[in-house]
Amino acid sequence: MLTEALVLSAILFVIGTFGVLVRRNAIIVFLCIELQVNAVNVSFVALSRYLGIDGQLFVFFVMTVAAAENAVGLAIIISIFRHYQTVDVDNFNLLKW
Amino acid sequence: MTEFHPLLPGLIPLLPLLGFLGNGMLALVAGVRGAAELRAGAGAGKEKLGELAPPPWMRGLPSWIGPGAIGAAFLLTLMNFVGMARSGLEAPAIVRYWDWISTGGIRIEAALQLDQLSMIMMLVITGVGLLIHVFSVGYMREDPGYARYFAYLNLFVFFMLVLVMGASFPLMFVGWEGVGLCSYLLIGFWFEDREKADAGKKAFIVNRIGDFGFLVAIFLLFTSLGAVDYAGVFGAAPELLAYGGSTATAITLFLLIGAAGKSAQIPLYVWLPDAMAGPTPVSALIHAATMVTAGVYLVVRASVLFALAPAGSATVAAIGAATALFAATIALQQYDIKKVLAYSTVSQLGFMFMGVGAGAYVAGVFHLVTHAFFKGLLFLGAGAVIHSMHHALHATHKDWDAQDMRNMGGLRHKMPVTWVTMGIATLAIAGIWPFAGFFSKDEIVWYAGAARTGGYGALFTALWGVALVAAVLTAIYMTRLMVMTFYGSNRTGEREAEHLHEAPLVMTIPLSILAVLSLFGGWLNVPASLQESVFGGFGLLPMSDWLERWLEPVTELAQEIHLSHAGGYATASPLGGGAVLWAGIATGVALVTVGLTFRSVSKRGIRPASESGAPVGVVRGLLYHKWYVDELYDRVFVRPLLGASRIAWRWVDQILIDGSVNAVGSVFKALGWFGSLFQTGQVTTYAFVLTLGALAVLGALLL
Amino acid sequence: MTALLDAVGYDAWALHALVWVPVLGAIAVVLSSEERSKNVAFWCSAGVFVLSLGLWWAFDSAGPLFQLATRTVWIAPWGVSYALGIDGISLMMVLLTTLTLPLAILGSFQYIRERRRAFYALMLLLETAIVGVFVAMDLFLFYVFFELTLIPMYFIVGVWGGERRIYAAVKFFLFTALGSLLMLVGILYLYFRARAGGGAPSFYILDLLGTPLTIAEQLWLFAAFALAFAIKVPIFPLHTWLPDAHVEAPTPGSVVLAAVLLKMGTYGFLRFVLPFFPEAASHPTVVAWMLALGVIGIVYAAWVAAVQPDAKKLVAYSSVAHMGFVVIGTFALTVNGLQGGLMVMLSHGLSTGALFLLIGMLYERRHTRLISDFGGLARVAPLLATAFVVAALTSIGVPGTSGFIGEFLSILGTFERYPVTAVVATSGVIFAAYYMLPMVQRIFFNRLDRAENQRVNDLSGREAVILAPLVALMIILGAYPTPVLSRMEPAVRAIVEYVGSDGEAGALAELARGGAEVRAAAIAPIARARTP
Amino acid sequence: MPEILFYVFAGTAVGGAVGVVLQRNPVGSLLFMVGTLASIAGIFVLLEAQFLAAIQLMVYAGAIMVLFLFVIMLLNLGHDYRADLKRGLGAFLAFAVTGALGGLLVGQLGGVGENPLYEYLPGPGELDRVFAADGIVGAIARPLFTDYVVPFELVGILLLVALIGAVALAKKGG
Amino acid sequence: MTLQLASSANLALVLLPEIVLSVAAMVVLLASVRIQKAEADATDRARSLGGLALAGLLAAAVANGWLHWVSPEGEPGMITLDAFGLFANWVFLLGAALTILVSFPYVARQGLQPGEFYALILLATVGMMIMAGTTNLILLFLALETMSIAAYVLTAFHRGERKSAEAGIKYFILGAFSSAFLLYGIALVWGGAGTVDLREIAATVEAGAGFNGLVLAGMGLLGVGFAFKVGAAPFHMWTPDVYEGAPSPSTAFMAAAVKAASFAAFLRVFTEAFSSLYESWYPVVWWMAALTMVVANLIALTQSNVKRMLAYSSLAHGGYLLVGVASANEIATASILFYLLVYTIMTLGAFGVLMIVSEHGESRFQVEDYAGFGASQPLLGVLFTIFLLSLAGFPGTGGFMGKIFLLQGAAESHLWTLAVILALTTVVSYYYYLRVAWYVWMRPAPAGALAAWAPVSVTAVLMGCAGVLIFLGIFPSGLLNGALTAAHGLWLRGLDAGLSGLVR
Repeated sequence: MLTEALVLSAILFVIGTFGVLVRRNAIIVFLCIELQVNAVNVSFVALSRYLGIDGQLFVFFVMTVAAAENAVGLAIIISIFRHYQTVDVDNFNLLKW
Repeated sequence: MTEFHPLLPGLIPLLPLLGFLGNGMLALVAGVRGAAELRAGAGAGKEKLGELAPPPWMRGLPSWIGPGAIGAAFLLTLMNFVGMARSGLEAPAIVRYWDWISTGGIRIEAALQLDQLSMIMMLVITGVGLLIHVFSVGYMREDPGYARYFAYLNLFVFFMLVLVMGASFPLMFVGWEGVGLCSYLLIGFWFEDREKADAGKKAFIVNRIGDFGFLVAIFLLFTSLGAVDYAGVFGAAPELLAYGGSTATAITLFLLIGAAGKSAQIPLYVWLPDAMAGPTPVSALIHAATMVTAGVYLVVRASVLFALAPAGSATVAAIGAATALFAATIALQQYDIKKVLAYSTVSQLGFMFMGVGAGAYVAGVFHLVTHAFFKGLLFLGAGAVIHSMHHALHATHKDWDAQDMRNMGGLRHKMPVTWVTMGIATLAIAGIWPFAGFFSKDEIVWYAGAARTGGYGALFTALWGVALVAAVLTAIYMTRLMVMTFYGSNRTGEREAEHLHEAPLVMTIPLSILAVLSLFGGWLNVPASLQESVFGGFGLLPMSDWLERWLEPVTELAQEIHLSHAGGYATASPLGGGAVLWAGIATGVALVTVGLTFRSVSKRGIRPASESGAPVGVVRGLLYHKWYVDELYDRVFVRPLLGASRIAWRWVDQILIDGSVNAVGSVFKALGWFGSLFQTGQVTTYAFVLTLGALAVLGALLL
Repeated sequence: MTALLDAVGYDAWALHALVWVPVLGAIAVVLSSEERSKNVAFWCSAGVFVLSLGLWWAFDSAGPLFQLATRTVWIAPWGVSYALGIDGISLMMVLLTTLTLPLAILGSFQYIRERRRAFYALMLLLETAIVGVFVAMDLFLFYVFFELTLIPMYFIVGVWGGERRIYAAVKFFLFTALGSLLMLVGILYLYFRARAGGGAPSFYILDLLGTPLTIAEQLWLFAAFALAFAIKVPIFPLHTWLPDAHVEAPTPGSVVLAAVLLKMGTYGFLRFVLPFFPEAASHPTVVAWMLALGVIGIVYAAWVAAVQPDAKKLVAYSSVAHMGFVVIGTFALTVNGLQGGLMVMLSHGLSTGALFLLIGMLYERRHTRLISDFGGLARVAPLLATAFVVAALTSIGVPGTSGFIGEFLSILGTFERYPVTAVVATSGVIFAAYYMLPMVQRIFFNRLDRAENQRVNDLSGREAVILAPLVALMIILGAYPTPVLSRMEPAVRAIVEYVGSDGEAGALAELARGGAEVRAAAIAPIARARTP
Repeated sequence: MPEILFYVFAGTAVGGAVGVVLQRNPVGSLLFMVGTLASIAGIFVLLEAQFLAAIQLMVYAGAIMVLFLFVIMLLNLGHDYRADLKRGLGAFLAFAVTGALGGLLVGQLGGVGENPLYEYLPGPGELDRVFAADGIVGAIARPLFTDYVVPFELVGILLLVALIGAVALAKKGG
Repeated sequence: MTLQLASSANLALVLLPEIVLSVAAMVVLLASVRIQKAEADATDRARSLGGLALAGLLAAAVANGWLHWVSPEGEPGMITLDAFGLFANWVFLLGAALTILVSFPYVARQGLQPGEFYALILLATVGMMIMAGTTNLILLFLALETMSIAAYVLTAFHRGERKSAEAGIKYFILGAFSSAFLLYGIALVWGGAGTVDLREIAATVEAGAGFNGLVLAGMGLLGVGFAFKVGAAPFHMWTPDVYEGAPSPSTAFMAAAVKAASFAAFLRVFTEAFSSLYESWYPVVWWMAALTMVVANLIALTQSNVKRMLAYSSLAHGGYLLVGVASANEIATASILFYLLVYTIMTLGAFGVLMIVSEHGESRFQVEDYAGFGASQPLLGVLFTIFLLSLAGFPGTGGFMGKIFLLQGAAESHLWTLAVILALTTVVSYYYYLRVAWYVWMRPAPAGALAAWAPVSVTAVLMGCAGVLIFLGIFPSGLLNGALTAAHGLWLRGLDAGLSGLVR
């Protein structure tokens, strides 16, 4: 099941990546990043069956990081919404060139 | 015969140099004073231009320092001359002072060489120079730049002495360029006049073209012979240089370029007529008596080299002949008295070149010396005339040209001394027995016809013909000059004529001395054959072949080379007849020419310049416009050079080089701008590029 | 004199003092008042000049090649040492520098009216950097000084310059920096190759000499070094920064730029390019290119100079032409050629420095540099005119002036090996007259027909003091250059022999003769520092 | 059986993921995400990570997604954004690039099974042994406080940072 | 003193600087609450809290210094104690301290929350120090996230500024995105090598025991993550926007310390774990370095906003440092360390002046705003010029020595083309640095220009920075030796792992 899980993980990761590239809503973009992280988690868990319990610990840490990122990320999104009244990332182009 | 010990030879050039320094200081003081007054005047609204009259002491000091330094140098030269004459010097006496340029590769000493040739030159330079200095005291008396004038003139004599006394080619080159520089300064002496300043500049630049050749010749000498001093060069040349070889020919041809530049030979003669813009005594000293003969001196000095290069010698002669004829034709149609003399000088220098080119080095030097006498005299006389004319015109504020002969006429009554002395000089230059020019010119013409150097016999025969024609032309234009100036009725104007006067004593005395020299100067080198013939005045002429014998130590080697390779000279002219016969023919023809010209010019109704237009007729027009050579040069050299310079600046430098440099900058900025376009500010773009980068990285690693 | 120098232990401290006293001077200038700063700067630089005079006697042309040499560890981990020393070439360059700086500073008293302290501090820092360049015996140290000259010059041009000063300053800076940064890579390459050949890491010149390099490497390194120096010289077609920089720079800036800074390029060729890459430097193709560029520079720059409406620009282009003589003299690889090139450098420093000073003086009087705005000035300013004419004549190489010695020798040296090139180069004497005389005429001769020109003042006492030594030296060096030539000769000869032998060991020993004991003494601490 | 379940979960996970990306309504995306997370939790169970599966469901699918939802509601973004999903060239390029990336990764990961590394490693049996010794939670907890104490502490710092950050950014005023 | 690393008590000693800083951060937070209550003036608040933070940094510095005297023994755990880490710590501590020192007026004027601001800086520093000191990829990830999240917050910290928020979200989205790649990389490396310990990875890879495909893919993804963090092209695009939008002190901190930490981690991972794969990864880094130098310098040419120009400049310096990474030898490593320290000082110096010109706000960033600055503030003008010259890598400054050192590293690995690119792009960079200098000195100030306000403390700090730069430009030996020793430590461990053959 290892290969299958890793392939699944890759597919999920790629889908997440694709989502980041095609979505405009910052929250959904962020959600897609979460998808990527979860895809990696699948890899960790799958590998941990062969390489030891460490993988599960990694997933544990990753989840924490994800949670922390979420907190800050959503705070930033709220903060920017205050300025722009939108979360469409294509509108955030005051800074360029 | 005692050994020759040069007597303070260093002092001979040093004295004029000191004179230059003294007069230079005075000139600067005068200049500063004048400038202060000028500024004060400008402030007060008086826009008066020109240097202001200096105080008396500022006139008195230069009058003594200038001629005094030259006089002392002349005396010293005379003493050395006496010493040398009494010693029977064979090898040159070389006095070394210091290492001038001394590197590992070359060693050039600051050394003076006294030998028979330099002695003759020194005598001419200091002697004629002294006379002209004295003359200048009168001539330049009223000029505000009096001290400056004498400073330049002294400096010129210094450099001229270095030129002839230097013991090596580089040292000669110092004098060579130095006299060019002084010539530049003196031609442009009245620098406020744009044309005069231009003339000085032209002289300098054309001279520099010649100097270019001289320099290359020095380099060639150094690389082929390993030496640049006379002793070394002439010692090594016969052994190291093949007779008629390409090296020898190249050296001589490059030397010729130098000589042609300085001695105003085709094609570099154009500066000399313009050089008449300078004060007339300057023309007499520099552009007649001394500097312009430096080319002849150079050829004689390098006679060994020229003897080794028959082609070079033949070229010298050919150019000389061409110049002699060409300049003489132009002189026929000039109205400016100094212009006539200038072209005459060019022509006479052509004669000298013809002589030295034909291997008759002594004849060349001989003509050089006599020419210094009579041409110096002619110029000084012209100066006296101009001086007088100028005063006359100035007195009535008439804006006529003081140098145009059409404005003169009948001056013999007003200026008898000038008339007589100039008459003597005219006869001398026309080649009429027993005046100085007869002997020297005749010798040259004879040798031109007799030379057969290195298979160039036919060429020399042709040159001989040219020389004869040029000699006839000489008589014509000189007679024309005399007639237009001194004969007929005065055309200056009635009121003006009253102000015409003879020159003061300080000017007429030098004229007289030079007249005497023009009369008897020919005795220096009366050929033995002539001495014994009817021309010898029944044995009255002294000093048979004196110059020939005097210069023998210098020219001996060249003559040997010449004789051993080319054989002797022909004893008969190309048309048959010996030297004496042709001397007779020449003087006869000259006399007849003078007479005919006198009559024809006298009859011609001459109108003042303002009333006469340009000469009519193709030939006259062509001659009047000097064959349009200046215009030709302007079209062929000057304008293209300026055009090329402008193209180099505007197109190559500003557009091509600078443009490409700036373009590089712009391209970089444009690239940066282009790059910044990707920086859209869109997060998705960034993420996309990031992903693309990740793909590229993975692709590079995994594929 | 020698006894006096010995008594004060001159040899031991002279070079250090020459390099660092100006820095102290700069500090003093910054601390002084705006008014007095110029005097402080002048006296400091004059003091340095007096100090440097001792070198003339301290240097023994019969002694070892490099003299007064000292060497201490500077950056131990890289084997960089603070090594100073002079040979005859450096000696002359140092003297030229120390002479030029006080004169340039003195010449700036009128011109510089704002931010004087900064200006004079920069001038003194510039002096340090330039002297440093000429006495550095360590490649790294040299590079540092070489680059350091840029900063003061950048600000001198950019802050106190003319209208297009910023453009000129930036162009100057970028152009020269481009070359020197590539040279830096070359320096490091050389350093690594020398180290790869065994031995402690070192940038010491004598250590780097004789580094075995393939011909390809030599050519590449030659290109890297030559580009840097060629830009500095500048060699056609890399000269385009020079007219702009010269014209826009304030007078003292132009003077230093022309008189000394350009020499750093030619000095670099002599000191580094030729000895380090002898095979490349004598490679026929390289020589052909360098000679061709030198000759093109001589003729081309003369032509361009001739049509300049701006007097300063004209003189600037004339510098390019002069440097062409140095280039051909250098790459002819003959003793005469090198000596001539060096003499041209010295003479150019004197004459062009004087010309820039004079044009600056004219500018102060008339606030224009357009030749056509002048005319007849010889009437109102005879002393100025005299000085100008002498400088101009030196510049065009009239015999009797130092200019002639240089041009004569450099062309002669070239002629010995490359006659055709030399003949073309000789035409430069014609073109020199072609551009210089018309300018002289149009400024000083012709009619004094403008009211504003009639009010022009002649030289003041201060200006006369500035010009007098320059004019005197032009004449003295023209009449008696031998003391200078003989001091430079051992160095020149060593270079010629070394390069001529393609870097043969015997010649190397000769070249390194002076440094041997210095090296032995200094290498121990470096080696110690290297091994932990 | 586990294989079938795996494929089922994998299918729902991928389907959910696709839904997340393609669903234009944010709330819809979020719900798809919850589905995906749940499927992943299922896969965790199949891969012997029961504890993580639980956490995944509770913390991730539960708490974090609620946080997202909360923010979406707070910002009143719960309606359909037509333009949210990019189309056209950009989307195509994104698809191509991510597709290629996926292809590369899948190509590498597909060969994992034959890797000798995994032959000498303990394999699935190892986890069973650990679980037997410490229990499912203990197996994770023990190393967490021994070998991984530094990361664990650092996570504390991390959370503190996040806390400070979130407060500093999201609080009103200032 | 000898430390047994096996003992957990000793582990706390090894982590002493980090612990001290964490505690300091919490103290700052608590103090901020008290001070807020006391309703002190904004400047005083910023000063006192910043002072506290500085005290914490000082204490951490003492601890770090003390660690230099300690020699570890036994098998280290996830945290290693080596000269490399300690040297890097100095850079971070210095970066943080300088950031705080130049930020007082800004924080006070812009009404930022000083307690949170300084605490975040300290905590980010903790993350950095662990990044540089860890040999475990997971811990590395956590530390990196700690630092990054703090950085996201610091970027978006200026709540009143639209740009700050925008920069925050850009940074956050892209940062998280790249973290996902990094994390995936860790997973794959772990999958391929069976371990996340750098030395064990190295040993496995060297032995050929792992699964190379996975390791390679993982390494690539790790590389992407690090490249993003260090701002290597083409992963750099966030940098200018974020640096421009972030509050200036945050920008300075990110440009200096965050970048330094990323490089330290990058270096450690790629030299310790992947040296034997050098042949595989060096072309990638080579191209990233070349691309970064070229792109960053070229785009910087067109910038008229000085802050944004400094962002591109920072990218360009990243490119130079990547040359060191690509060289991957002891000298190159030492040069990176040296350069990072110098770079931190000069960047912070430049930002310090920038903040003064922009009046401690987010305005007056245009290069035109610098016209006449030298005339009105000669001292600051000189200091700014020194910073610019150092950034440009001019002799006499530390920047020059750093660049030379980098070039030496490149030379050691025969990366001559890269060295030439470095030299040429440096010339390009001269233009934009000089442009600022010419506005400062050569353009008159426009009428009505405000006099910049420079607190004495900031001026003193900047003077110190400039002094250090000049000192390092003249006497770099001490620091060079330190850097060499530090690099030697890192490489020695590589040698221990049996990788001697790869140290070329």
